[in-house]
Amino acid sequence: MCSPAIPGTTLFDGRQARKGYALNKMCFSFNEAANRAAFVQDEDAYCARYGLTAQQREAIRSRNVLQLIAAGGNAYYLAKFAGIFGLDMQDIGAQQTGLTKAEFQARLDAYAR
Amino acid sequence: MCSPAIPGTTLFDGRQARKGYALNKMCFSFNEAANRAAFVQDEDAYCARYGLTAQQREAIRSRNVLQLIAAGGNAYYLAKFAGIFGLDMQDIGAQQTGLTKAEFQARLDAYAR
Amino acid sequence: MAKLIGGITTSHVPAIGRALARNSQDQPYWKPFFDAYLPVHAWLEANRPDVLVVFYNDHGLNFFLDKMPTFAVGAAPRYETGDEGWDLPPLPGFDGDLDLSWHLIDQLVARDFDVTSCQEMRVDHAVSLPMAVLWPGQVWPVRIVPVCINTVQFPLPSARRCLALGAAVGDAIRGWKSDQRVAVLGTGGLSHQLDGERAGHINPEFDLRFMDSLVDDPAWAAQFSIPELVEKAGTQGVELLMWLATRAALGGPVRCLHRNYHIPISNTASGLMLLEPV
Amino acid sequence: MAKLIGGITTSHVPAIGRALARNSQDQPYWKPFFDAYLPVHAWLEANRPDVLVVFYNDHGLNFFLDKMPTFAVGAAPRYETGDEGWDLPPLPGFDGDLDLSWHLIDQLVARDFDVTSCQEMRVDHAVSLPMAVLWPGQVWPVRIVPVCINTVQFPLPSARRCLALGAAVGDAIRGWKSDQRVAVLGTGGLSHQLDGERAGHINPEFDLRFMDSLVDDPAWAAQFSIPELVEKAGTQGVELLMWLATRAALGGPVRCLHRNYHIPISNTASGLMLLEPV
Ligand SMILES: [Fe+3]
Ligand SMILES: [Fe+3]
Repeated sequence: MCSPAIPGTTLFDGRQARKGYALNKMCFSFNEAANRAAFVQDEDAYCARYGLTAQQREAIRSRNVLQLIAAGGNAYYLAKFAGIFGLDMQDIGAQQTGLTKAEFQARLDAYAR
Repeated sequence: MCSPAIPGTTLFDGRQARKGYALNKMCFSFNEAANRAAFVQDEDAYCARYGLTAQQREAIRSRNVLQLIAAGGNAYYLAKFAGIFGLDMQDIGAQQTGLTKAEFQARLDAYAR
Repeated sequence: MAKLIGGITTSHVPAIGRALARNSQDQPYWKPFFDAYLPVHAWLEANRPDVLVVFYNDHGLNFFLDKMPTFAVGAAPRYETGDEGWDLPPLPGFDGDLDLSWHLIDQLVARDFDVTSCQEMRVDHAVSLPMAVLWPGQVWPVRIVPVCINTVQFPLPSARRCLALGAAVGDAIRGWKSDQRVAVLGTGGLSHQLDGERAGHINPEFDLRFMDSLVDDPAWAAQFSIPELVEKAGTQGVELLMWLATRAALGGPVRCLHRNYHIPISNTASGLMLLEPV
Repeated sequence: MAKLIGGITTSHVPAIGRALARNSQDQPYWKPFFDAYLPVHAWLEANRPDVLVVFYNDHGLNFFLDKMPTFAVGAAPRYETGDEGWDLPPLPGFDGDLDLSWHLIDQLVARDFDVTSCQEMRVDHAVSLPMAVLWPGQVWPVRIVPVCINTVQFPLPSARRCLALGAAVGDAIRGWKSDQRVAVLGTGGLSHQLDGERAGHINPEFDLRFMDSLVDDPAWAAQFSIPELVEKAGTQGVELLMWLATRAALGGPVRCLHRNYHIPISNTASGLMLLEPV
């Protein structure tokens, strides 16, 4: 699929999907509370069960959203991973943009008229 | 959906699907050998787990294909139920047409030229 | 014949769920958002739909990448919700309308829409939160038929295709042999982006132009490809496809009875429109 | 560009699986059936496709009524089989071709086919048995991309729509930037009916006319509605939709290199055609 590059933006196309399948499948499993608890209890075992790649495993370990996206993660599934840590969308936005949460919130507020 | 009636034929449309969901879901589960074994071991418990209607339960009990279709069963899923008893398509054809298996086979052979 | 009485388009941000769970509706951050729905409450009270057809996008509750439909139509007697990973109390589920579900599926397939029919289905915040904002008591006086449009896995259906889907759904509703009053609800957007270095992107000019277009020129957004829509509205802003399908279902000219645009709710430009066929 | 070298259409009766498991290929009942494939073996040997796009219908292994796609396209690295309830040894699975899968999905959605993409998928006897008949050693020298057309849950896509799908798949294959040799395989039919008092229905006149039409007049069958096709060919005979999509993928004129028609295999009129674009 040939898409024009949009700065700071990854379209979740077939190329990304192929890369990220195991990671996204694990994150999809976090819909269920029991699976979230199992992840928290033994992160290594849980990741091994889904056969994450080394890159995916490292991105999960670092809780780094940009790395997770680079490893094929899809925003909708990653949101369930973030939920385990009680992060909201401003936490995640701040992390990806290198801002503090207050700075990120201020950037959003600035759009208001 | 308005379909012209075809004698001796049921189109598996929305009306049939609504009627047959529990029955078809149970038959779909027979894709797995463990589920077939569980059915054989305790048919009542297995049917109860899928919430069959009384009509569906009775049709399963009688192993009667026409009754199973009347109860909303779909041929593709019912084939997995028939598999439990080692029935082939000539057994099933014979049962539905009121023929012996040999008679049914002869009817098929008669189409050959 | 059934009557298609109107359409509502609204955002569906997960943060609304936290606000509901924490009873934050009257806090300064949330009050303008919730108050914007009061005129829609009055309209619903006066016009009493029996069934809602809900255009929404699943965010990974009911569908995974193993089976990702472009268009999915619910045909379940009941649609439950889930906590979606966020430890929030799930909202009450919804009763379906099987007659309308199958009528839609029959009509859509007859018109060359290759839908996935779903006789067992959970719906996520994109259905439950707008419903809870429309009926704060969370006792639903309507049955629903969910119609899910893929915004997860590219390629997405084009804006033009979503307009065509909406138009076909509208025709099917108006041709439904029933005395029921039907409304359409479309949830998603407006501009926002959750992922990537561009996270936090919002585009008010585009959103306001888009809202205008829905009244007078509903095909306006169809001039843009999906990547162009993402460039303008953000990776999740592309959920505006739900608004397009909803508008198209209403058919010819519409009257806009109410609209609201508010920034930000979470990372999102929150929008609301109430449209009635003229 | 990739080369679309030809198309094979064949029946896919489960009884073939029992015959394989019991090594019955040389018994009088089965020998004429298996021998009919010898010219196709020779063609495959001479023409060596790298990838097969397989039009088939799932019989309730990978899809259930909870999520029933009209058209599904595989995008999995591997497709395993199952015993489908019949206690037969499962045949070896198949390697996918992800480049072609995604190319097809991108092109189909761009042309308004609302496909369901399947990144994890099992394939049933409708894929595995034709493959085992084409390559009796069950070592597959090709990768596959399965394209599943719904024949389980009515409404089914019309014959006309399946022709359009096939044509779009053919265009996409011919436009694939690759040096691979691609063939199309369509499995199902011909006339048969497993269920109801009309079980055992076979319609040789219709089947033979249909096979003729695939060579010279591929749209012939599209004059019939789905219920009309069921009336003529039987409830499962409607699987001939796979043959239509396969033929349409080949595009313009074709040459028929081989055909066979044999009654009965199990309850089915078994058919086979080998077609090459002229
Ligand atoms: Fe959303
Ligand atoms: Fe079949």
